[in-house]
Amino acid sequence: MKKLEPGMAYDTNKLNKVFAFLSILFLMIVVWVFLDDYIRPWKAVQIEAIKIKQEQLKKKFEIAEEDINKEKLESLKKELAQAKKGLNDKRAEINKVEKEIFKLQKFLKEETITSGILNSKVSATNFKYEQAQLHHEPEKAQKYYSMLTDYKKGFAESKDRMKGYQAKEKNLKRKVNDLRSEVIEVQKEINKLTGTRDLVAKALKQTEMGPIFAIRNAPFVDYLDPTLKIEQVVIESITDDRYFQQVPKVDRCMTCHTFIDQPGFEDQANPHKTHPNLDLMVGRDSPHPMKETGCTTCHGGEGHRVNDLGSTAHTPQNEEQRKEWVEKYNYHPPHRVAQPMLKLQHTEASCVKCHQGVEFIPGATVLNEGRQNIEKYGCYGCHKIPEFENKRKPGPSLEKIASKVSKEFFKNWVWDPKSFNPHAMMPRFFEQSNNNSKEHPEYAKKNVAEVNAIAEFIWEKSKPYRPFKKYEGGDIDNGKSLVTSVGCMGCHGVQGAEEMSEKVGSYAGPFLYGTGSKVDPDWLVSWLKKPDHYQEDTIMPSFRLTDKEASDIAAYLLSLKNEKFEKFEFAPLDKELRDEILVTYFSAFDTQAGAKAKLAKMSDRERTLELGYRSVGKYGCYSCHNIDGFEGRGPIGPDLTEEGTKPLTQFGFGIQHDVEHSRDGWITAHLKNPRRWDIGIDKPFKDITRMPNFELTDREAYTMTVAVLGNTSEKVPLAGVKRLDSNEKIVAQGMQVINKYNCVGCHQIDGERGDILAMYEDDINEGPPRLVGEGHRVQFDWFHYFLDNVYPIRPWLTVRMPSFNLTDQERNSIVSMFQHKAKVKTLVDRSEVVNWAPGEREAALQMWDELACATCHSAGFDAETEPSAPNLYFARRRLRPSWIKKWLAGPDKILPGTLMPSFWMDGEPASEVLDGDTDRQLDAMVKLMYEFGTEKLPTKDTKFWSKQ
Amino acid sequence: MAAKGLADKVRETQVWKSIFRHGPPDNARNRAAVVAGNVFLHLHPIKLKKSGVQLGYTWCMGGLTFFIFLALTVSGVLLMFYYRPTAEYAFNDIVALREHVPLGIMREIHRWGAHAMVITTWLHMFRVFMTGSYKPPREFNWGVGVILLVLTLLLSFTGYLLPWDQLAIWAITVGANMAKATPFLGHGGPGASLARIGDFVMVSDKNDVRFQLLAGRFVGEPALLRFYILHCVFIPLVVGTLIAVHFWRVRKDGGISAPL
Amino acid sequence: MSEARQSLNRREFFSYLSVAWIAFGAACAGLASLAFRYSYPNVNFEPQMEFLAGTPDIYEEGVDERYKKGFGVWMVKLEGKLFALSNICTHLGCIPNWQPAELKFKCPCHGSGYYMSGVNFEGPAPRPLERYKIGLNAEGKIIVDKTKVFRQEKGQWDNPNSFITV
Amino acid sequence: MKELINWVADPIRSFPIVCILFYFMMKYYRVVGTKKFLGWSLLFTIPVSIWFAADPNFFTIITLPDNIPIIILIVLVGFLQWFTFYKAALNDNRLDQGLGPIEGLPENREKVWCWPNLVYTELFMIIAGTCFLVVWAILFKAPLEEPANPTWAPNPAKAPWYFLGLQEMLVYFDPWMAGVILPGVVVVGLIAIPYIDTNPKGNGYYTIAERPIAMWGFLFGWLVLWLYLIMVGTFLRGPNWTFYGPFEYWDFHKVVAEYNVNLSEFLWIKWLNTPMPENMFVREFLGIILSLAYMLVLPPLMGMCSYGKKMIEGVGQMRFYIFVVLFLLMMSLPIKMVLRWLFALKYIVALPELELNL
Repeated sequence: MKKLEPGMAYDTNKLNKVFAFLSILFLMIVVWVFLDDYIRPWKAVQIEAIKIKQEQLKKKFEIAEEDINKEKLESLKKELAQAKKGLNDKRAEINKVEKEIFKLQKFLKEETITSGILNSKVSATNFKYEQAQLHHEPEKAQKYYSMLTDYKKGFAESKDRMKGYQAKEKNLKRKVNDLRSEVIEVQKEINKLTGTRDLVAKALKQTEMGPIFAIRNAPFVDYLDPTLKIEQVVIESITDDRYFQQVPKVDRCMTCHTFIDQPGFEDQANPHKTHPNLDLMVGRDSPHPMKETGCTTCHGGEGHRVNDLGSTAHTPQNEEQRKEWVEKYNYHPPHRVAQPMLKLQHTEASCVKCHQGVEFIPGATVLNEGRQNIEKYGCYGCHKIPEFENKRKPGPSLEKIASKVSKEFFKNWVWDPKSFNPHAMMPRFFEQSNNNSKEHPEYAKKNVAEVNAIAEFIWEKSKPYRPFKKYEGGDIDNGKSLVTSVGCMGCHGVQGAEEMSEKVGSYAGPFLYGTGSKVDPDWLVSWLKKPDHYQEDTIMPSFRLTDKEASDIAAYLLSLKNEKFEKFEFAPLDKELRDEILVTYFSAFDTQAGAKAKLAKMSDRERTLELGYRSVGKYGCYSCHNIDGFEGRGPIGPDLTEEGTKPLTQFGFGIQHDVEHSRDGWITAHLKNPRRWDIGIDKPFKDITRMPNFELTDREAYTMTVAVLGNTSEKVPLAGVKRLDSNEKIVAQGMQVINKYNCVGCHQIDGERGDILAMYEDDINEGPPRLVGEGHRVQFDWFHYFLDNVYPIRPWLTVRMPSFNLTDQERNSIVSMFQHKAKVKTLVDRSEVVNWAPGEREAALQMWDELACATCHSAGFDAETEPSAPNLYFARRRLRPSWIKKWLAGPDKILPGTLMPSFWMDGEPASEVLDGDTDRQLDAMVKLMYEFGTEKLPTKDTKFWSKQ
Repeated sequence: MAAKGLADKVRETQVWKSIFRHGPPDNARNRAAVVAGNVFLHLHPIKLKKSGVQLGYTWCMGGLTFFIFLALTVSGVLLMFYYRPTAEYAFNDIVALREHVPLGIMREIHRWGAHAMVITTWLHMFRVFMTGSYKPPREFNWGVGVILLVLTLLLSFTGYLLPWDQLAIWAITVGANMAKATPFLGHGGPGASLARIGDFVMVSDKNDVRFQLLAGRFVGEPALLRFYILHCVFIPLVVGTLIAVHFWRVRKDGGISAPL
Repeated sequence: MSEARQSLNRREFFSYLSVAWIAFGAACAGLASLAFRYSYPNVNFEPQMEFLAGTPDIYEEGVDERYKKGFGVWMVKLEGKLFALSNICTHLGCIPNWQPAELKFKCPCHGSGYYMSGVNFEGPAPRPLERYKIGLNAEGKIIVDKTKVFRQEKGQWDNPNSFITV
Repeated sequence: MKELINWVADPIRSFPIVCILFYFMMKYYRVVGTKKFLGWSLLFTIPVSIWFAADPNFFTIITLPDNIPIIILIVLVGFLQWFTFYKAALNDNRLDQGLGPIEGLPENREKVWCWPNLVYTELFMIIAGTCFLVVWAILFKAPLEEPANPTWAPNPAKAPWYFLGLQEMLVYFDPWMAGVILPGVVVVGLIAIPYIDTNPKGNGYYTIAERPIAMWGFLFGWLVLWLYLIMVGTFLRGPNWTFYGPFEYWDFHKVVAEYNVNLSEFLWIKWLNTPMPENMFVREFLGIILSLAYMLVLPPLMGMCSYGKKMIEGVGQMRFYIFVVLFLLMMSLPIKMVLRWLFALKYIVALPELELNL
């Protein structure tokens, strides 16, 4: 061991060595810090994007290069050389003029100074003058005034001189330009020829990744002006919730999704793909531009993160994609993220965040379908769902049920609706995975007791009803043809026409299946004749059936039997079990002994009714059906208003391992079999899951999941939501009525729905009229009248417009909806006399003949032919003149496939009259239509309208 | 007599003795002990030149500056309890300080104290120059003092923004625009237009010194936060450190100056 | 002698101590530079002052008002130049109207009038309207940058960034 | 009278006056530094101040809460400056007689106990300081204006008062000079003082006679270029940074006739009567030459004159040139001011292409 200097604990050399070692380690770690900070995954993505762009531009460049007319370019270049040579001859002249311009600069500058000085003097003196005036110093004011006048004069002169110099300069410059004009012109031509290529070349140059690119993006200096950088949009009007604070949304998705808003990259793989729907989303001119709407607003996820696929909360569409991502991007599912991204197929859920108060959201097909399904299955009966509040109960009223079906039918039906009617929308409560008689025989027996008690209770409460008509038999075949032709199928599916029913897919009314085994014949006839006789608030309209028609339809419906079902015998009430269940109810707030004592005080009937009452409450029958004694009770199911943001931990997955552990996974699984969560879990009878099974298809469950996922606690501020303007509000209101009465079951309204039209694929004109711009077509007072007093307009149609039981308010809503939808709200003055121009009437009549209008519109004109077009005598009362004109000018454009010929196709005149002027011809015809209406409607006896 | 007896009794307790390890400072030994044994007083010499305690000589401006610095630290820390440096809240919090927060003059003490500190610092320097006290061996300490003076101005300047009213943002805007004109480093300064290669702008409003100061192109919320941190943490730490150096050097350079 | 000293110097230069100090200094400098870099945020939340204004060929000679609402800019094509004119009156900051019949901008507040070029000629306005920075991007689209203004009275309208030649 | 004062207060007139006053004050500091002078000037100043304050416009300006510190500063500096002269005059008179400074008297050099002498002094100052601050805080509310609004600027937009000297310089210099170079020079110059000033005399006592250059230079910078400009910037600059006299109402519309012309414009248009050359360096060659001469040629010239030679002998080349350069930089401000007022000169070198205007 070396001897140390006195006073030294360590050898200095050793200290130096340790110091050197640690310093080098330190230095290396600093380098690591630099690299760690510098290498970010999104940079690689952006470099990839630049390469893609480069490739694309290279191709574009080649195309542009090819497009250039080489010969022309050569000749132009030669011309240019020629012109430049010519310029040399003029060089002396040009130089002379340019020298003059240069000399002029001195005067210009000098004058600028002079006028500047004078201008400042004018302003300053003006202020002094005004101050003197203000302080009432007339002498001073006078002095300043004269000064001001002088300065102003000088200033004006100076300005004038300036203008003179400027004009001179302009002249001289023009001279130079004239001298050079040849060169300039040729140069312009060349530029025009090569412009596109040069521009592409410039763009191409920008994608170069040369030394400057390297410097700009080098570590440390990349703060100066980097080309690789995090891109973001900040959206003030859409916020994220951060501890009760609403903070503007920040989306940085475009950092990696580089071309998301640029067309031309549709074929690229993600993340470099263009958004697939630029016209509707993201595009600069779309209704949802990226800068205003952002990305996570719709897709969800962590928009402000950029580090990798996982932290940004990307969610794969399916298992396949998940595996792909794991392989490609080392994907790990988002962890500790409140709202992961919606799966691609669920994106439409987000529409409702901003689009509220409307029944249909244009473009959101899955969501609309899901909502339609919610409407169809009446989910809103038991659950509070936004947009479905205050809807009528989805099931029929049970207040007079005793007169409609038998008690035995009722019990069997409640037990298993689908065994009676495979199309039944009433869900199944019993024989489910948590209460079937095989695995849970005791529960099933108790269920039987409950159903018995419910029936007793309902029958006890049922009010008497006496059908006003007696069924006396009818023609079954005619009945069937009536059911399929008058329009029943707009709302009902019909047994015996299953194929057609499926095509139409209507759901507003029950599928008519086995009706004969279900209802009382007298009740049925009465119901068909006058539905509101039995139930005041029914949406079933009257088809104005004759007694014969009603009887025939009833005959057909009664012929539909479900014999197997008829034979079912429902087990009788097990009183012991009934009492046992009741004791469980009573003991909730009491001891067993107390409960039993309470029970003992009740009579047998009382006990049954008590259980019935309790069971109706337990299963929530009242949520879908009107039941006496349950008015005003709240819905039985959980509130779904914020289901889309309900924390995942609050979803009970039970021991269901095959269900995906996500919000949408749970909801879909739940919709498909709500009782699955009880499987393998020991629950007492009173606690087992009660949500019934709707036996949904995958598609239905999927679309409904989308509709439910959209209901979130995220509150988009008013500035961000789609606020309906006064027009749209009225339309939305009207659409609610339209949906309530299922008008869209028959009528296609501006391209939406019209389910029944599926039956008329062969000739769409045989189906209910499509309503396009209906508010423009008809006059609104007529419309009002018509809705209250329906009469046939198209005599050739067998399908009928029924008479609805509309309130004034509803009728108003419908009429104003159409008006506001078409943005035509004016009243047509029908008192006006048709005012013919000279010769116009004759021309109109001539066209009437030439175009043979009476062939189809024969009513009132031609007794020989059956009318195959509306009666024109109604036109004056019904149609707007401006619409008639539009219609005549191009019926095909309004109703594609209409039988009405386009006589004035593409603005061509239909005749030679009125100088062959299309516009005047159309006007004349409109006037003619209006003149028809002033005459009394001819009957078969009166003379036809004459042309005098 | 009784009172004196009581005082003596207190002095004799173990508690007192544990804190003050000497008798009353009425003799040389105790006078030395009271200064040397106290962490707060031990920066002082035990004995000093008479001129050092003469107001006519020192004006006490340095001492006052330090006192105001301490007062500002205390009042500043207290203000921080009620002040949030965000665009939403800053102004409202200032209003709260004057409207309903207890001890409604806290902000006034802080603000006027800040102005007073600028004044006392200037006057301290003025006095030091007048008595030639920067001369050897105190050259280095004068330099430290000049830096402290600049930091004092910066402290005051950074604090000026925090009320987040018109006075604040426009005063800082005027001040920060000077940074814009720094040669080669500010985008409005001489030479800035030369620092570019094609599209690559090396000195622009997005990367110059003003941007660094404001964390933005204009006085906005990031600037507020940045100024808050500078004002409350960064500059005070530097100032505190330099004050320690300054005081230490006063002692080491032979105390308050006096004729040789 | 001198050789020996040189070699000694070299050895000294490569001694552990010098290596240590150099590495230590470099590491500290590196950290300091990181601290400096730290003061420049990678994203900033300031409102966007730039906007794209189509291609130059969509403009006709004269005043175009399509970007007035939304961006506060008139696009003016005049004598072969296209420029972006601020719509803020230089008097008290009202917003003038373009009057195509009179070929002038007229401020409704106090009657200041400006030529199509933006130069004031009547009313109390003290100076011409400001012009914004304008240029073409790689795709041939116009970029207007409102952070940079050009003022005529400062002779800035000749600046090549204040107009596009068309 | 008030109009006269308004007229005089314009920096064009008040700056020379202040300079002249400064000259006489320094020259006759022994007269100034007497109690009699203090008495007479108080007798004059107090009523005049009261008369000033009686004017509503002036009163409005001085009582702005943020302007109170300047008033305090002015009063303190006024007194302390006199006090300095007083002490210096006493010392200088003694020195003339061959006696040492008062501070060097044995009774003043005596060592005293820190406790209680210094500790108590400090305690008193702390108590007094606290009282002063609290009273100030109670009497004057800290200013608070409208909430910050980046879309409209108040007019005038002023920096904090201690920077108003710099802001006032902006009238004469572009921001890179007024806001960056000159303040930088001030800081560097201040730090450099002990290394330039090698005069061993005057260390630890008040004197002017023994260190005239240091005193004249420092006090000119401190009183005239720093404090005077702050006062101008605070009290005499209103909307649009236009000059307003102390008794003038700050009328938003006030316009002052001012149109400034660059040196190059004088040269080419006025004197040579030709258009301006297109090359910017040719255009500005005179200004560039003059500026370079000012900074590069003038120092050696000064070093060659007799006074300069003497100084070089005393302090050495390096110190002399650093001093001269700093001095010239300091003097560039008054020179530019005078040029502006006399010739409406805008820039000596106008290179807006490079943002380099001087």
